[in-house]
Amino acid sequence: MPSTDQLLHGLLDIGTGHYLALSGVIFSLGMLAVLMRRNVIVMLMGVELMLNAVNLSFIAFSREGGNLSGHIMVFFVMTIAAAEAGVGLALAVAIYKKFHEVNIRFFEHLRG
Amino acid sequence: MLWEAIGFYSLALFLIFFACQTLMATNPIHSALYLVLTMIGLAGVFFNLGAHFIAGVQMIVYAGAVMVLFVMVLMLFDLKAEVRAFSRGLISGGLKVTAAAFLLGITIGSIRHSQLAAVDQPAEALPIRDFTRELGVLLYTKYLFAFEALGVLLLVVAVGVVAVSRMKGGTHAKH
Amino acid sequence: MLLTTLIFLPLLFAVIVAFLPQERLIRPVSLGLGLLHFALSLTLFWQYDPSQASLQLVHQVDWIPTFGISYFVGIDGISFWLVILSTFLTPLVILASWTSIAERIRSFHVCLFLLLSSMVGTFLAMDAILFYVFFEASLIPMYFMVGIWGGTRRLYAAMKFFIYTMAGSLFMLVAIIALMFMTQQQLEFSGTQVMSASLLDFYRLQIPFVANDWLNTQTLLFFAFALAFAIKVPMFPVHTWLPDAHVEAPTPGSVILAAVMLKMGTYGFIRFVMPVFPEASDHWAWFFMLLGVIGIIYGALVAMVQPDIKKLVAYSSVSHMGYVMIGLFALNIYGATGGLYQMLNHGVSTGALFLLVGMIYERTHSRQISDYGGLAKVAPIFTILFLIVTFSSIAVPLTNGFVGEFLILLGAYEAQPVLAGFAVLGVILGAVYMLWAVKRVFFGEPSAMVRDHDPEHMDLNLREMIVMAPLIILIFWMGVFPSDFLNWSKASLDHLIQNRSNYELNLEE
Amino acid sequence: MEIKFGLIDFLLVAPAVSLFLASCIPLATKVMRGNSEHSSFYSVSWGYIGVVAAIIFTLPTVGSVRTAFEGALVFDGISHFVTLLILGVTAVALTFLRDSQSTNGKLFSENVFLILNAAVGMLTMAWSNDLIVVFVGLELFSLCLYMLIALSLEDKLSKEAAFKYFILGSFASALMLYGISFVFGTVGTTYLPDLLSSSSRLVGTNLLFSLGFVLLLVGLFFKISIFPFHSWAPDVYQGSPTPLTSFMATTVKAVSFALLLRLMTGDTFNSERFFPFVDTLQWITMLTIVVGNVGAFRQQSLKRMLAYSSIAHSGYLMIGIIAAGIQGAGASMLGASGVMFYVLAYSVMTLGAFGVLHLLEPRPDADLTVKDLRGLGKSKPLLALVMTVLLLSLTGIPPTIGFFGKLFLFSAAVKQGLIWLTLWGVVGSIISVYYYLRPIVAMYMEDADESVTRINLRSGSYFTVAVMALMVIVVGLTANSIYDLVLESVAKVF
Amino acid sequence: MNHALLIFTLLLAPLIGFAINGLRFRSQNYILAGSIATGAAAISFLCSLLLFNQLLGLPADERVLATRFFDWITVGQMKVPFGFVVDQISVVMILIITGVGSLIHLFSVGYMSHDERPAKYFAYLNLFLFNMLLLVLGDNLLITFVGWEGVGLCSYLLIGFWFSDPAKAAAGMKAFVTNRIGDAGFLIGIFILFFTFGTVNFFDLSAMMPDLAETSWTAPVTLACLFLFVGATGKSAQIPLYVWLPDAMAGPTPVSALIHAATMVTAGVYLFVRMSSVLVVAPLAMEVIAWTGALTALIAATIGMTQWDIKKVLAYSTVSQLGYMFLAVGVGAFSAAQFHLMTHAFFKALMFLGSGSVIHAMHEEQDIRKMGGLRKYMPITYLTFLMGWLAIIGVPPFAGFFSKDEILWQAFSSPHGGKVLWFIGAVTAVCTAFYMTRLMALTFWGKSRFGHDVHPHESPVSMTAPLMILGVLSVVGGWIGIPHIIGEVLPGHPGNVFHHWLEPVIAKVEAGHASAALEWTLMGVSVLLAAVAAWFAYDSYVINRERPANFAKRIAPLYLAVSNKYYVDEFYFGRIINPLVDVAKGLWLYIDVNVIDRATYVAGDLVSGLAAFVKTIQSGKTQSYALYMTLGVVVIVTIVLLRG
Repeated sequence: MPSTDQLLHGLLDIGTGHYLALSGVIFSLGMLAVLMRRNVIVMLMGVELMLNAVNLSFIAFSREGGNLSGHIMVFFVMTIAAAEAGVGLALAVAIYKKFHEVNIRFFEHLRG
Repeated sequence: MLWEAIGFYSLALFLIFFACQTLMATNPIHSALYLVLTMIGLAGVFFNLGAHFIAGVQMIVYAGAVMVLFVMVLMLFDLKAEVRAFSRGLISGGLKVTAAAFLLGITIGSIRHSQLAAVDQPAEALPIRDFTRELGVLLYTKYLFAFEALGVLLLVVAVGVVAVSRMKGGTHAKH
Repeated sequence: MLLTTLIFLPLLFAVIVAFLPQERLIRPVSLGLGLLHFALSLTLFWQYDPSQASLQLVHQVDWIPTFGISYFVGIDGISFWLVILSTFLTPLVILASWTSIAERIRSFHVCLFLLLSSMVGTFLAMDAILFYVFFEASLIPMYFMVGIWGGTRRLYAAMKFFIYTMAGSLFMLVAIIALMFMTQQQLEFSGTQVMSASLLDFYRLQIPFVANDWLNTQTLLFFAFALAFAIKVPMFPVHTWLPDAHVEAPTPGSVILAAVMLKMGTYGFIRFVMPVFPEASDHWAWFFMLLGVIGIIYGALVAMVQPDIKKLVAYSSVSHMGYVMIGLFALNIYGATGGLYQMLNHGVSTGALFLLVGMIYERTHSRQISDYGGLAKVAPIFTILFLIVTFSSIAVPLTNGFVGEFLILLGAYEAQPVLAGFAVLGVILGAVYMLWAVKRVFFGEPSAMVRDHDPEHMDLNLREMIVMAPLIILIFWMGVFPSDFLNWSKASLDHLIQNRSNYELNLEE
Repeated sequence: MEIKFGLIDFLLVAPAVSLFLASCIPLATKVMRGNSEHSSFYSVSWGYIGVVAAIIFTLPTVGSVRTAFEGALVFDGISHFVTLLILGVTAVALTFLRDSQSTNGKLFSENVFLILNAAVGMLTMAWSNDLIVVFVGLELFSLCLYMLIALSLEDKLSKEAAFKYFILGSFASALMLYGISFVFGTVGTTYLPDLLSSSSRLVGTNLLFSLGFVLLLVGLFFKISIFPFHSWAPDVYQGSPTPLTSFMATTVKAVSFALLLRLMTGDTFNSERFFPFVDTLQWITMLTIVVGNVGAFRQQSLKRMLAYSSIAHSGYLMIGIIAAGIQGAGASMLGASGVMFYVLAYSVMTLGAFGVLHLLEPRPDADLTVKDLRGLGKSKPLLALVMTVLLLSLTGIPPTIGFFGKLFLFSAAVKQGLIWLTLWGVVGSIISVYYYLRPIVAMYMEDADESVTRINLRSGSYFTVAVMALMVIVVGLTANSIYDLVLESVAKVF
Repeated sequence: MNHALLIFTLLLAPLIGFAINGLRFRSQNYILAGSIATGAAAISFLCSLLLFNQLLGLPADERVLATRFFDWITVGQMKVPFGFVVDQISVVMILIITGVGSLIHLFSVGYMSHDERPAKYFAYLNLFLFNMLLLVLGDNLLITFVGWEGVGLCSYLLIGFWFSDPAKAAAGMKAFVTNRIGDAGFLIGIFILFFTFGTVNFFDLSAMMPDLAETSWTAPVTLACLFLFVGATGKSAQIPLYVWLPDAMAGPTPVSALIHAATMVTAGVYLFVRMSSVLVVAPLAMEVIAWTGALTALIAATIGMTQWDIKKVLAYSTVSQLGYMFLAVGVGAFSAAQFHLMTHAFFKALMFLGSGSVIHAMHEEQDIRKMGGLRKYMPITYLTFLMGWLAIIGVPPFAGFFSKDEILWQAFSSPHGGKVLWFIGAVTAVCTAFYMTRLMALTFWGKSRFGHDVHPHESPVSMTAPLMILGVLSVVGGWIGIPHIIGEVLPGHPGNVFHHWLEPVIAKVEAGHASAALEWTLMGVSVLLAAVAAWFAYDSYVINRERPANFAKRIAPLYLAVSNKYYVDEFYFGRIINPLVDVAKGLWLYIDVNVIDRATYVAGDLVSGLAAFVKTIQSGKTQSYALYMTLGVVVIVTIVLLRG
C-alpha cells in the first residue's frame, strides 16, 4: 500500500506515463465515438481523435527514448489522417447523395 | 515539478473535457468545433513535450485544414441536432463502454508495469537537439521512399476524392 | 512405362472424345479406345512375373522432392487384378450405356475415361500422395456421373457421396503427412532426400504402438486411414451413402462404383492399413471383423426388405463388402486371398447385376420389385443371365462367389470362430434376399406392368448379350479355375501375410 | 551528413515508380482531352505497360537479398514473390476492370489510376522493413481501395460497402497504429529487424510491448479478415464491383501475409510468456476456419459465398503462419513456404472464380446467386468447366493447385505438431465441399432459366479466367517447381 | 479303359447333356431333348457299370479308383483338387444315381411330353446328375460340398420349374434357403475339420482320426460332426429342417422321384457313411444323429397318415425313411444305412414314378380322395406300385424288409442304440404300413371317386418300362443284403453281400451281443405289427370307410395338429421368418434412416444452425462489427497480458 506521499509524488512527477495515460483516455473516447455515434461524420471525428491520441503516444515515447522515428511517424500519421479525413468526407458526400442520410444505421443493406 | 504538473493536468483536463464533448454533443457541428478545441489542446501538449514542429503542423493541418473540411461538409449536409445521435441498446452500449474502458484500463496498467525503451541520453538533453532539421534529414534519406509514397497518397486522394465526389450515379444515370 | 501409359492414356482418350467432330462417332470411338486400353492392359500378362513378390514394372520420377513425394507407380499381385478389372469393365460399360445414356454423350464418355484414369492410377500408385491424388480425383467424374445422368434424387445422392468420401479421405491426408514426417525421423535416405511419401518407406517405419491405450500414434494413424477406407468400402455404419449413390447413379455409374470404386477402400486396407500398421491391425482386427460381420448381416437383412431392386443390390454390396473386410482382417492367407478374390467377384457379379437391372430398367422404367412379376415368361434369356449372376452373388459353388466366400469364412474361422459363425449366417440371408427378389421379379404370372410392354423387346438384344457374355464367362471361369487368377496374386499375398509385421516390398531387379 | 543510398536504391524501387508513372498517363491524357475519357483500351494498355515495366525491373533483382534507403526497404525472397504476385494480379484485375460493367465507365482512367497506385502501396508494404513504411504502404492501398469501391457504377451497395470498409479500416488502422506506438515506445525503433531481434526478450518482460505487438497483429488480422476482425469482408466483397473484389481479396491478403511472415521471422512465439497468445492464435484460427466455412454454407449470393470462403482460406493460411512462427529453422521454413505457396494458389483460384462471376454479371448491380448459374454447363460449357475447375481447386481436390496448397500447409502444421489445428482445417474443408459443389450442381445438374444465356462474354477476361483454370491444374501438377522457388526465397529470410 | 477317363466321361456326359439342352432351352421337341438327356444319363450309367466292374477286379482292400483332374483351390494349407474317387461306397451311389437316374430320365420323356419347355427340364435334370455325381465322387469334403450345393441349386430350379405358379416358385425358394441353412453348418464343419487336421480329404481325415472316442461336446470332431449333421438335416430333410421336402413336391413328379426320394436327399446319409471313421470318434454326435433320425422317422410317419395329396404322403414317407437311415447312422450301422438308402431309392423312386403316372393319367389331380379304383385303369402302374408298397411296409422278401429290419435290429442291439430307439423305429414301421396301405387303398383299390370327365389311362411304354424295372428291383434289391440269421436258414446260405462289400471302407462299430432268437423275435414282431397295421388301414379305407373320419373327430385336437404338420411351418414363419423380416424393416427404417442418416443430417443441421447464427451476427451494422473487433482485442489482450 503506497503511502499518501508516494501517491502524491506519483501524481505530481509528470513523466511519459502520464502522457501515455492521457493518450489512452483520448483514444478510448475516440473509439467510443466510432462505436456509439450514429452520424458518420462524427464517427469520422472519432477516428481522427484516435489518430491524434496515437500521435500523442508517439511523441511521448519519442521524448522518452530520444528517438526521432516517433516524430517521423507522427508526421506521416498526420498527413495520412488528413488524407483519410478527405477520403472519408468524400465518401460521406457520396453516400449522402445516394441515401440522403448520414446515419450509419441506414447503411445495413449488406448483411447476412 | 509542480508547475509542470499543473500545466499537464490543466491541458489534460482541457483535452479530456473537449474530447468528451466531441463524443457527447448531439449536434455534429458542435462536435466538430469541440474537436478543433481538442486538437488545439493537443498541439499544446506536443509543445509541452518539446515537439514544436509537430505542434505547428498539428495546428495547421488538423485545426486548420481538416476541421475546415469537416465543417464544410457538415454545412453541405445542413444537419441539425440529431434525435438519435447514439446507438441504442443497453447491452451493446454497455458492452461498448465496458470494452473501451477495459482496454483503457489494460493499457494504463501495462504502462505502469512496463519498462519503456532504453534511454540513450537524459530526457533533459532532448530539447537542445534540432528536431526539425533531423526530421528533414531522415525524411529525405531513410524515409525518402515512404515520403514519396506519401506524396503519391496525397495525389491519389486528391484524384480519388474528386472522382468520388463527381460521381453522378450508376449505369442508370444519364450520359 | 507401361503402367504410366495405362494411367494416362485414358486422359488422351478423354481429349480425343472431347474433340470428336461428330456426335454419332463418340460411342464407337469410345468403345474402340476402351477396348484398346483393355488390350494394352492385357499385355501385363506378359510383362508381369507372378512368381515374384516384388513390385514390378516400376516407374519412379521425382515429383515434389522436398517432401519426398514422387510419381511412383508399380504393380504387384495385389493390384494386378484390380487394374485388369478396371480396364475390363470400361469397354463393357460403354457398350452397356449405348442407348441408356441419351444426352450429353460426349461429357459422359469424357467422364468415363477420366474415371478410368483415376481408377487405374489409384491401384498402381505406390506413393501415398500420388495415391491420394488419384483416390480423390476419382470422386469428381463419379460425382458428375451420378449428378448429371442420375435419377430423381441424384443431387442429394451425389452430394452425399462426395461429402462422405471426402470427409474420410481428408483425415487420411493428415495421417499420410504425419507418416511422411515419421520417415524423416526414422529412416536414412541417400542424397538430398530427407523424407519420403513412398509406400515402400512407410512399410519400413516402426510406428510407436501401445496396446491398451487409445491415444497412441499408431492407433490414431491407423484409424485415420481406416476411416477413409471404411467409408469407401463402405463398412457399417458409414455405408448409407452407398444405397443412395447406387440407386441414383445411371447404370454405368453404378457398375463402376460397385465394381471398382468400392475396391479402392478394401485395396487401401490391404495396401496401407495392414502392412503399415501391423500392430494396430492385429489389435483392432476383431473390431473390424465385428463391423464386417455386422455389415454382412445388416446389409443382407436390409437388402431383404428393399422395395427397390437397385437398392437391394446396393445393400447386397454392403453385405458382400463385409465379407471382404472380415477376410482381410482375418489376417491370414485364407482370408487375405479370399478377400482379394471376393473383391474381383463382387466386381464381376455386382457389376453384372447392376447391368442387368439397368437393362430392364431401360425397358420398363421401374425399379420397384412390386411392379414386376413373371418376367421369366417374357424375357427368358434375361432371366437365365440374372439367375446365373444371382447364383454367383450368393456364392453357389463353381461360380466365382463361392471361392471367395469360402476362403474368407475359412480365414475368418481361423481368426475368430464365433464371428465366423455369425458371418456364415450371411450365406443364408444372402440366398434369402436374392432369391426372394428373383421370385418376386421373375416368377409368378406376368404382372400388369410386364404385360404392358411389348414382349418382342422385353428380352435382351444382341448388344446386351455381348455385354453380359464376358461377365458370365468370368463367373464360371473364376469359379472353376480360381488358380488361373489366384496364381497371379499368390506370391504377393503370401509375402504380405508372412511378413506383415515387418513388411517390405522390394523392387523388381 | 552522409547520404547512404545511391542509384541502386532507385533502381530497386523502380517497379513502384514505373507503376505510378504509368498510372498518371491515362489520367493526364484525360485531362488534356478536356476531361473526356479515352478508349478503355488506351487506359488499360498504359496499365499493362506499367505492370510489364515493373516486372522487367523486378526480375533482375530476383534471387538476391538487398536493402534500400538505409534498410527501410528490403528486397528478399518474400518481397520478390509478393511483388510478382501483386503485379500479376494487377494485370489480371486490369483486364477484369476493363471488361466489367460496373467499372468501365466515364471514370475508367481514374479506376486504372487508383488500382495501379493501390499496387504501388502494396509494393511499398511488401518491401517495407520499417513499421513507418508499412503504415504508409498500408494506408496508400487502403485509401485507393476505399475510393475504388465507391467509384463503382453500381449505385448503392458499393457506396455502403466503401463506407463500411472505410470506417472499419480506419478503426483498425488506428488500433494498429496505437500498437505500433507501443512497440516503438518499448523497443525504441520501428526498424523491423531490430524490433524482432529484441522482441522475444521483451514479450517476456514488457507488458506494453506485448500489448503493442498484439495490436499490430490485430491491424493485419483485419486486413486478412481473421475472426473476429472478419465481419467487414462479406459485406465489402459483396458490395464491391467484382473485378475489384478479386483484386483486393487476393493482393491485400498476399501483402498482409507477407508482413505477418516477416513478423514471424523473429522468435517472438518461442518466448514462454507468449504461449497463451499462440494458443489464442490457434483458437481464433480455428474459429476463422469455422466461421468462414459455416458462413458460406447457406449463402445464395455467390460473391458473398466466396467472401466467406476467403475468410476460411485466411484461416488455413493462419495455420501456416502459426507453423512458421513457432520453433526454429527448418520447420518454420515449411510453414512460411506453405503460406507463400498457398497465397499463390489462393490468388489464382480466387481471381479466377471472381473473374467468372464478373463475366456472368449482366448489370453492374447484379448479384449472382447460385440459381443464376443453372444450365451454364449446357449454354457455356467452357466457362462452366473453368468455374468447375476453380471451385474444385478451392475445395482442395487433387490434382489442382488448391490441393497442393493445403498439402503444404498441413504438412508444415503436422510437422510442428499442430495436429489439432490441422484437424480443424480438415473439418472446414469437409464443410466447404458442400457449398463449393452447389454451384457445380447448378451448372451441370439443374436446368436453366433463360437468364444466363444472353450474356456476351468479353474475350479478354474470358481468356484470362481460362488461363487461371489452366494454371490451377498445370501449376498443381508442377507444384514442386513453384514450391522449390518459394522455399528457396523463403529460406533466405527464415 | 482307363478309370480316370471313365470318371471323366461319367461326369462329363450329363454336363454336356445339360449344355446342349440348355442352349436350346426354347426347343419344344421333347423327344430330342429327352433322348439327349437320357442318353447322357445312360452313358454315365454305363461308365458306372464299367467302373464297378473294374472295382470287382481289384482285391477287397484296394478297391479304390482315384483320379485328380486339376487343382481347384490351392491356398496355404487348403489344397483342394478336383479329385474323384470310386470305391465301394461311391460305386453303390453312382450306380443308384445313374441307374435310377436313367430310368427317371426315360420316364420323364413321356411325362413331360406336354410341357412347354422340355429341353430346359432335361437340361436341369442332367445338371442335377452331374452335381450329384460330384457329390458322391469327390474325394474331399469341399468337392462334396460343391455337389451338395449344386444339387440344392438344381432342386431349386426343378421345384420351381413351373414358376408361373407363385406357390411353386416359393417352394423352390424354401427348399434352397432351408438347404442353405444346413450348408452353412456344413461349411463350419469343414472349417473345424480343416483347422483340426489340416486336410479336407476323406481318406486323409480317416487316417488321422484319433483312436479314442471323444467325450466332450466341444471336442473338435464332435463339433464338426454336429455341424456336418446340421448340413445333413437340411439336405436330407431331418428335424428341424425337413419342412422343405413336402413343399418340394411342387416340382414335376419325376423330379420328386429322382431328387427328393432316390438320390439327393440321401446325400446326408452318404456323407456320414463316407465319414464313418470320423463319426465313430464322436459318439455324442452319433447319439444326436440317432435320436434325430428316430424322431424324424416317427413324426414324419404320423404326418404321413393324415395327408391327402398323393405326393405329400410319399414325401413324408421319404422323410420318415430318411429318419431310419439316420437312425442307422447314429447307431453305427453304416452299411445298413447305405443298404436302406439303396432299397429306398428303388421302391421310393418306383412309388413316385407310379404316382407320377397316376397324376399324369388323372390330369394333374393329386388328391387321393378324388381317386380310387385305379387298379382297373392302370394295371402296370398298379402292379409296380404294389411292389413298392410291399417293399416299404417291410414284407419279406421285398427289398425294404431286409434293410429296414437290419436297421431296427441294429438300433436295438448296437451299443449306441437301445430299446427306446428300437421301439420308435417299430412304431414308425407300423405307421408306415398304415399310411402306405391307406395310400394304396384310396388310390388303387375301392371305387373310383373321380369325375366323369376324367378318363384315366395307362401311361405309355416309356413311362411304364422304368416302373417295371424299378418294380423288379424293389423285389430283388434287398437280396444282396440278407441278414446273417436269415441267410443261415436259406438254401445256399447267401451271406450279407452288401455288408461285406462295404466292410473295408466303413468304420467298424462293435457289434451288439444279442441272441439270434431275440433277433428273430423282433423281426417277427415288426412284420406282424406292420401286417396288422396294413390290414387295419385296408379295413378302414376300403371297407369301413366312415371309421377314419369318426376317429379323427374323436381325437380332433391331435388330428388337427398332425394333419397340419404340427404347425411347424406356421411356427417357422410366425416366430422366425416374419419377425426377421420385421426386424429387417426396423433396421432399415430405424437404424439406416433414423439413426445413421439422421446423424449425418444432424451434422448438417448443426452446420446449418451455426450458419444461421453467423448470418445473424453478420448484422450489417458497422458499429457492431467495430464492437466485435474491440471485444476481440480486449479478449486477446486480456489473455496475453493476464495469463502471460
